[in-house]
Amino acid sequence: MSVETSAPGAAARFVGQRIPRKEDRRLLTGRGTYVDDVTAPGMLYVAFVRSPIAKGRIRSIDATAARALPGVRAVLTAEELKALPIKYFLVFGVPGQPLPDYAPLVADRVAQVGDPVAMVIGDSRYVAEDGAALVEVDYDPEQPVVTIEDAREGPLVHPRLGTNLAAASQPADDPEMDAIFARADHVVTHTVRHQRQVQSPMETRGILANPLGSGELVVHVACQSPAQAARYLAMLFGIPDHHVRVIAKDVGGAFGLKVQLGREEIGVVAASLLLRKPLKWIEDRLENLTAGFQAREHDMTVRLALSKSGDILAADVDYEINLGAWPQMIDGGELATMMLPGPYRWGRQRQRARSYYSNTCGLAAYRGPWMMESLVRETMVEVAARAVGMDPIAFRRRNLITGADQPFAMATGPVLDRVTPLETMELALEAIDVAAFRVEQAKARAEGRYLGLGLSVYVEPTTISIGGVMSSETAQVRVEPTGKVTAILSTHSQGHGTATTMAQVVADQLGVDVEDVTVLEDDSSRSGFGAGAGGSRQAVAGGGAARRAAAQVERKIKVIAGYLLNANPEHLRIEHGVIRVEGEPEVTSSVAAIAATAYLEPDRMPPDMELGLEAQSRYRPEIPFVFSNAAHACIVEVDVATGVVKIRRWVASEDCGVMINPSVVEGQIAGGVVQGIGGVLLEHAAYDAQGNPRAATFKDYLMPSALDVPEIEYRHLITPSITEGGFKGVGEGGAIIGPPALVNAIHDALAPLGFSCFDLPLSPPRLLAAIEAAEASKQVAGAP
Amino acid sequence: MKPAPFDYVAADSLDGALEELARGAGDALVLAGGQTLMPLLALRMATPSVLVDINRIPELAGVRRLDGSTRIGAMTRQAQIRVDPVVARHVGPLAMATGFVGHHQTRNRGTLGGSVSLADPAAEYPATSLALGAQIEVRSMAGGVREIDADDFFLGPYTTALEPGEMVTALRYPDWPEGTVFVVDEVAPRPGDFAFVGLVFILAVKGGIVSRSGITWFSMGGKPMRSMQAEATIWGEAVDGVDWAAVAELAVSETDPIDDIHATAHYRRTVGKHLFQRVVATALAKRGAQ
Amino acid sequence: MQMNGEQRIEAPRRKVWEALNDPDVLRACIPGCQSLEQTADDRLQAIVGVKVGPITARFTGEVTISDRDPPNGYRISGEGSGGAAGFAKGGAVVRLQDEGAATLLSYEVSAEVGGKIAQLGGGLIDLTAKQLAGAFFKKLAAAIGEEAAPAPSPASSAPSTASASPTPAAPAVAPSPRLAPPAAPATPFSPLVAGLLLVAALAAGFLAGLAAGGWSGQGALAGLAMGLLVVVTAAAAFGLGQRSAAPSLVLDAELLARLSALAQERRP
Amino acid sequence: MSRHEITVKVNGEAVSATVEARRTLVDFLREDAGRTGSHAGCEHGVCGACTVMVDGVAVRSCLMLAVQADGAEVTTVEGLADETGKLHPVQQVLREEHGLQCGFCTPGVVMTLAALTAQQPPPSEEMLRDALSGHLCRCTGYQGMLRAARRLARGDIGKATA
Repeated sequence: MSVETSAPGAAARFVGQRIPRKEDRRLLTGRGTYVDDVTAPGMLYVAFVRSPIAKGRIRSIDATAARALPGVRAVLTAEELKALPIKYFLVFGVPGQPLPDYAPLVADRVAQVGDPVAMVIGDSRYVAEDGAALVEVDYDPEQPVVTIEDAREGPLVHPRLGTNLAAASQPADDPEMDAIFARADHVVTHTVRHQRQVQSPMETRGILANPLGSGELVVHVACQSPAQAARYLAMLFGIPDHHVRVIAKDVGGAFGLKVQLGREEIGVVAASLLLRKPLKWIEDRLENLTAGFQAREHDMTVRLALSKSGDILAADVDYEINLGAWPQMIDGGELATMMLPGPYRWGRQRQRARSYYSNTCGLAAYRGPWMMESLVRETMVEVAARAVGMDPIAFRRRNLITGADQPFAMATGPVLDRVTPLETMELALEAIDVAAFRVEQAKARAEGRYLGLGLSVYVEPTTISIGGVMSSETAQVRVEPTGKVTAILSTHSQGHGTATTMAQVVADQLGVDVEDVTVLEDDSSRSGFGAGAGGSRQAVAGGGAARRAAAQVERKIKVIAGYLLNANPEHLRIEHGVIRVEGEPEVTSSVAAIAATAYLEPDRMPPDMELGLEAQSRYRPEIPFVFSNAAHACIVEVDVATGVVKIRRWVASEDCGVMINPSVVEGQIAGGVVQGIGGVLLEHAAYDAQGNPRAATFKDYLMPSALDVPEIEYRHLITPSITEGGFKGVGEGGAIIGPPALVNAIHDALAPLGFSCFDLPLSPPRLLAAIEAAEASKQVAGAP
Repeated sequence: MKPAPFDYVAADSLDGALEELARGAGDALVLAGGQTLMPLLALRMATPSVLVDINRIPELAGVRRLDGSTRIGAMTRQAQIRVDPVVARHVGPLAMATGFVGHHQTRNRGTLGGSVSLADPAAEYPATSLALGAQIEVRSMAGGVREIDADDFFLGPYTTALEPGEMVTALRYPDWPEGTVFVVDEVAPRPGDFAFVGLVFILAVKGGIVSRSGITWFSMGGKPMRSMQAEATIWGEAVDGVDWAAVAELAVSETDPIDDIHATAHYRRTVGKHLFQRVVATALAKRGAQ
Repeated sequence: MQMNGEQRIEAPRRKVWEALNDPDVLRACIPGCQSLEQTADDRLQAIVGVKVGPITARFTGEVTISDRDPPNGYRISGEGSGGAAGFAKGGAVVRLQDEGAATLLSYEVSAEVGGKIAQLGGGLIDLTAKQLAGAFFKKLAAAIGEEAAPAPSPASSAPSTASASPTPAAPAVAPSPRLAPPAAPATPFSPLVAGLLLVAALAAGFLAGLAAGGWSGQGALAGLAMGLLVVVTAAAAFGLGQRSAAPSLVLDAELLARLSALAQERRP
Repeated sequence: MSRHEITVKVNGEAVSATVEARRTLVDFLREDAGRTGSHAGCEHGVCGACTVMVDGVAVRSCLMLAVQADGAEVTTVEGLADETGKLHPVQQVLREEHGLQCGFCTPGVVMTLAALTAQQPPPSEEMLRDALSGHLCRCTGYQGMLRAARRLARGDIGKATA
C-alpha cells in the first residue's frame, strides 16, 4: 500500500521501521522487574479476608485466633484503618457525583463476593493466608442484586444512596425524531447483550508500599502510569506530591484494570503508613478473577430509521450497564452512545442510558472502550441492509463517509477528519477476495459445511484530550555529556513497547542512532505528570512531546555546532550522531563532541547560551479527538452439529496514520483482535443467582490459546493526522472492531438456517441452542 | 493462593509408601503427578495432614507385557504413555486418549494412576480404562494386593472402590483381538480443556460380526459412563447392518449429563449423539483401511 | 439448587413416621461427627470433619424446624458452614401420604451454596446432590420396608432436578435377543456399598432431619448432613474441571467404621 | 508442618535451603534461589508462566513442591543465554518475531520451546503449536510466538522474517 512519508521535520530513519524492541532482551532473559520481583528489608506480606456472600451486614469480626498465630504481625479491619483518614475519589469521576462508601476495607456492609473485610499481615504470604483463614466474620446475609434486571427494581446495593441507578442520561424531547421514525420506510430494532468479562492481564495487580523514614513513601505498583498513581495516592492521603514516589519498571499487562489503583492497593499503602513497614500484596488469580475489577456487561437496543433506498435516517438508542458494586468509574454511557454513528452518515440520534449498581464485582476500564457501540452498529448495519434488501457491503458503501465529506460532524458532535473508513474497507475486501469466497461458500454449503464472511468498519477517537488527567504528556530529552541520549517520558508501557517506539521518534528528530537513545518512564519522581497508558494515546501525546523536546535539543546542537564550525545552523545535517555542513563534506563534528562542549567547556559555548543539552516539552494534541480507523474481515467455519467455530482467515486493514514501528502496531492489533475473539466465543465471568462468581479460576474463565487464533493478515493505509508527527492511536482498535467482524461472519455462515443471536458469548452451546431455535421457528412458519 | 501447612514424606519403596499411608490414617494424601492435587492444595480445598510422595519409587513406573495383557505402573507419566511403543501396539486407545489429557507441560508430570485414582468424571483415562475392561491393581499394608474390575472401581464423582490405606499401583489392560479398531474423541471449548462431551469407542469384529465393543463416555455424568445396552445391542450383529443412529440414541440414553456454566445437559446429549456417529464413522473407516 | 423426589415406602405412614423419628438413623448417618450440642429448643449445632477425595473440610451445622404436622410432614431450614470451604443453606418440605398400605414420601428441596464451594464447585453440585438424595431414600425405603438390602446404585434412583433435561424417548432398537445386556456388576453388601448409602444419607440426611422434628436434634443433624452434601459435591465438582493426574483417593477411616456400623444396623 | 533441607541445582549452581513442605518450586526459585524470571501467573497450573525445565523436561513449577526438586537439575529462563549474553536461539527468534509484549508469560514460553527444540528428533511445527497451547498470553494474540515456532521447526533461526 502506498506509504506517505511521515510529517515534515524528522528524517524518518527509524520511524516506520520494524526494529526489534529494546526491552525484549531483558524480558526474554528473565531480567524484567515486575512488582513481585522487588523486595525491601523487613518487608511483610498481606493477605485479605474476603466476603463469601454477595450482600449482607457484618455482625462481628473475630481476629483473636489470627493475631495469635506465630508469624502474623497484624490484622487490620476498617476499624483500625480509621486512624488514617482517606479522601476517597475516582480518578475518572465527575465532581459532585454521589459515590458509594468506597473504602479499602468494608466497614459494616459487604456488597459483593470478595469484598475485602480485613487484612492479615505476616512474615510470608503463606502465613498471612494461614491467618486469614482464622479470621471469623459473622454475616447477616441479604438477597443480592445480580443482573441489570434485578438492579432496576431490586433491593438497594448501597442503601445510603437510595437508588441502584448510578448514572443516567435522558434524551430531550425531540418531536422531529418521532416524525422521522413515523415516516421511515423501514424501522429496524436491534439488541445486543454483552456478557461480563475480566481484563485478566497475565500479571495480576500487586503493590509494595515502603514508607521511608524521611517521610518519603516509595511505592512499587503494577499500574498504567506511575505519575498518575503518585498523584492519586498523594491526594487520597493528603501527602504532598514530592513525598510519594511511584515506580513501575515492568508491568505484565493491564488493559484498563490498572488505570486506577483499587481498594486493595490503597489499603496496603494505608497499612504500611500505619505500621511504618514495607508491605507487599500480590493479587492471586482467584482474587483477580472474582474480586478485582471486571468489564463489559451491557445491553444496548437501537431503533434505526431507514429510507427504502437504504439511507440511515436516524437512530434511537437505549443503553444499560451493570456497574457492579464498586466500579472504577461511574459511566452513564454518554461516550459510548456518542460514538455509535461511527463513520456513517447518520442524520440524527437520540440516546437514553442508565447504569446500575449490583452486588457483583465493580467494572473497570477494559481495552476497547468503543467496543459495545461498534459491535452494535456493525451487526445492526447488516440486519438493516437485509431489511432494505441490500447487500451489507453495498449498504456500507452507500452510508460510509468519504474523503469528500470530511471534515464531517457526526450526529453526536465529534468531527471526523483524515479518516479512511471506506478505503480501509475496500482494502480488506480486496485482500479477502469476496467473489472467490462466495463461490467457495456456495460449494461448501452444498456439502453441508457452513462458511461465513464477516466485515466491520469503524473510527476510533484516540488520544482524547478534551480535559482531565489525559490532557497531555510530557517528555524531557537530554543529550548526556557522553553523547548518549536520555528521554524521560510520562508515558508508560505494560507491553506497549514505548521504550522502543519513543526512542525511534527521538532518534529521528535528533539524527542519532536508536541504540544511543534510552527511554525512561518507570518513575514518577523523574517523569513528571502524565496519564500514561489508556485511551490509545501514547503515540500521539507521548510521541508528540518527545518530538518537540528533541527538536529543541536538535536546534541547540545545531546552533552550538554552527558557532564552533563557523557554519550556518540551517546548513547543518545530523545523521548517525555525525554533524555535517551541507556542501562541505570534510567539515564535521558530532553530537558527542557538542555535548562535551555544552557541559564541560563553557568558554567554547556561544555567548549568552545556557550550558547543557536538555529540553522538556509537554504536548496536548491540537484537536480534541485524533481519529484512527480500520476495517476487519474474517472467514469462519461453523460446525452446526457442535456449535464450534473455527476462524480460517482474518484481515485487519487499518489507518493509524504514521506508524512508528509497524511490528509494534501489528502486535497491538493482534492482541486486541484475540481479546475480541475471546469475548465473542469463550470468555464469560458468570455469576449464579446468589451473586457467586462461577468463573474463579483459569479452568473456568476461558481465554483464547495459541490453537484458537488465526494468522492475522495486515493492510496498512497511512493518512497522517494533523498532530505532531502525524501519529494516531492504535492500541485498542483490534479489541473494538474484531468482535463485530466475528459475530457477522458467524451470522453469514448460518444465514441459510435463519440463525440470529446477539447474546454473547456465542459459545458452542449457545450457538447450537440458537440454531435449534431458528429451525423450530422455521418449522412453525412452514407449518400449514 | 498458598497451600495450608502439611507434612511431607517421600517414600523410596512401595512398602514404605503403604506404611506412611496406613500411619496417616484417613488424613494422608498420596502425591503422584500432582497436576490436580497441587491446585487443590493451593486453593486450600485439600488440607491433608501429610503428603506421601510416591514419585521416587522406581517400581511404580513402567510398561510391561504380561501373558495376554499389558501392565502399566501407576506412576507412568502421561508423556511416556503417549509415545510408548508397547502401549501403542497393545493399548492404543490409552495412547490416543492421552492426546486430550491436559497440555504438554502437565503430561510431563501427570500419571496414569493419579488420574484413575481421582476418578474425575471428565477425565479421559478412567473412561478409556473402563472401555478397555482394565483391571486396577491396588495395594495396602493391611489388605495386600487385589485387582478391581474397572466396572466396579468408579462409583461416583471422586468416589472409587479404594479402601483406606489402599493405593492404585498399576493398571492391567487385557488384549483385544487383532484388528480391533478404536477412536477416542471429544468436543471441548479449547484444546486441553475438560470436554463438553467425550467418547471412547472400541470395536472388535470377527467375520463381519461384532464380537466385542467398549463404549464409554466422559463428562457425561458423575463418573465415567458405560453404555452397556448399546454394547449389548451391537454384539453379534453384522457390523454393516447396524443402525448406528439408533445405537447413538441408545448409548446417549445411558448417560446422565449435567448443566454447568460451560454447557447444558441438553447440549451434551445432542452433541453426544453427533459425536457418537462421527466416532463410529472414523472407526469403521479405520477398519476399512486395514 | 432445586431438587424434588418421591419415594414409595412399603410401610404404613405411622411406621414411616416413627422410623423417620429414630435418632439412630440420622446419627449414624453423620461421619466424623466431632461434637453435637443443643443451642436452643429448636436449634442444634455440631461439628463434623469431612473428607471426600482430596477435599477436606470441618463443618459446623445448624438448623431450625417449622410447620410440624405429624404425621404428615415438616418444613426445615438448615445451614452448614465449612469455614474456608464455604457454606450451604436451604430448606425443604417433606410430605407423607398413604398409598394403599404403603406410604409415599415426597420432598422438595431448595438449597444454595456459597464461598469457594460455589465458586469452584461447578455443576456437579447438582448431580451429586441428586444421586445422593435418591440413594438415600432408596435405602430408607429398604430399611423401613424391611426388605433385604442389596444396594441400589445411586444413579438408578436419581430424582429429577430442575436443571436436568428430560431423558430422551426410549431408543428405537431392541436389545439383541442373542444377548441380554451384561448385568450391572453384582454389589455384595460390603461396608463400601454401605459407604455409598451413607454418603448418600449425609446428602439427604437433612431431609430425614426434617421429618425428625419431634427431636430437634435430628434437625440439627439435618443441617450437618446438608453441609456434608455441599462439601461432598464440591469435591467432585472442583475435580471435574481439573485435568490429568491426581493423587490416590483415601477414604476416611472413621467414615468406614460408621459405614460398617450402619451396614450391621440395617441388616434384616 | 515438616521442614526439609534441600539442594537444587539451579542453572548449574547448587542452591541449598530449608523449606516448608508446602513451599512450591516456583516460590523457591523466585525467593530462595533469587531467580525471579519464572513468574507465578495463576498458581493453579493453567497459565504456564512458571514453566521451567526439571531434569530436562518442561513442567509447571507451581505444580511441584520445592522439596520434590531436591537433587534435581532445574533450568530457568535465566539459564539459557550464554555467559557473553548471547541469546538462546528460542530467545533470539522470539525477539525477531516480536513474540512478546509485556513479557510476563514469556519466560514460560521460552522454557517450553527450549525444552522441545532440544529434543531429538527435532519437533514439528505442529508439536510446538500444541505445546504453546499450554501457555496463556493476553498481549500478543500469539502471532509472534507462532511465527517463531514455525521458524524453529524449520531450523530457520537466522535473520528475522518480520
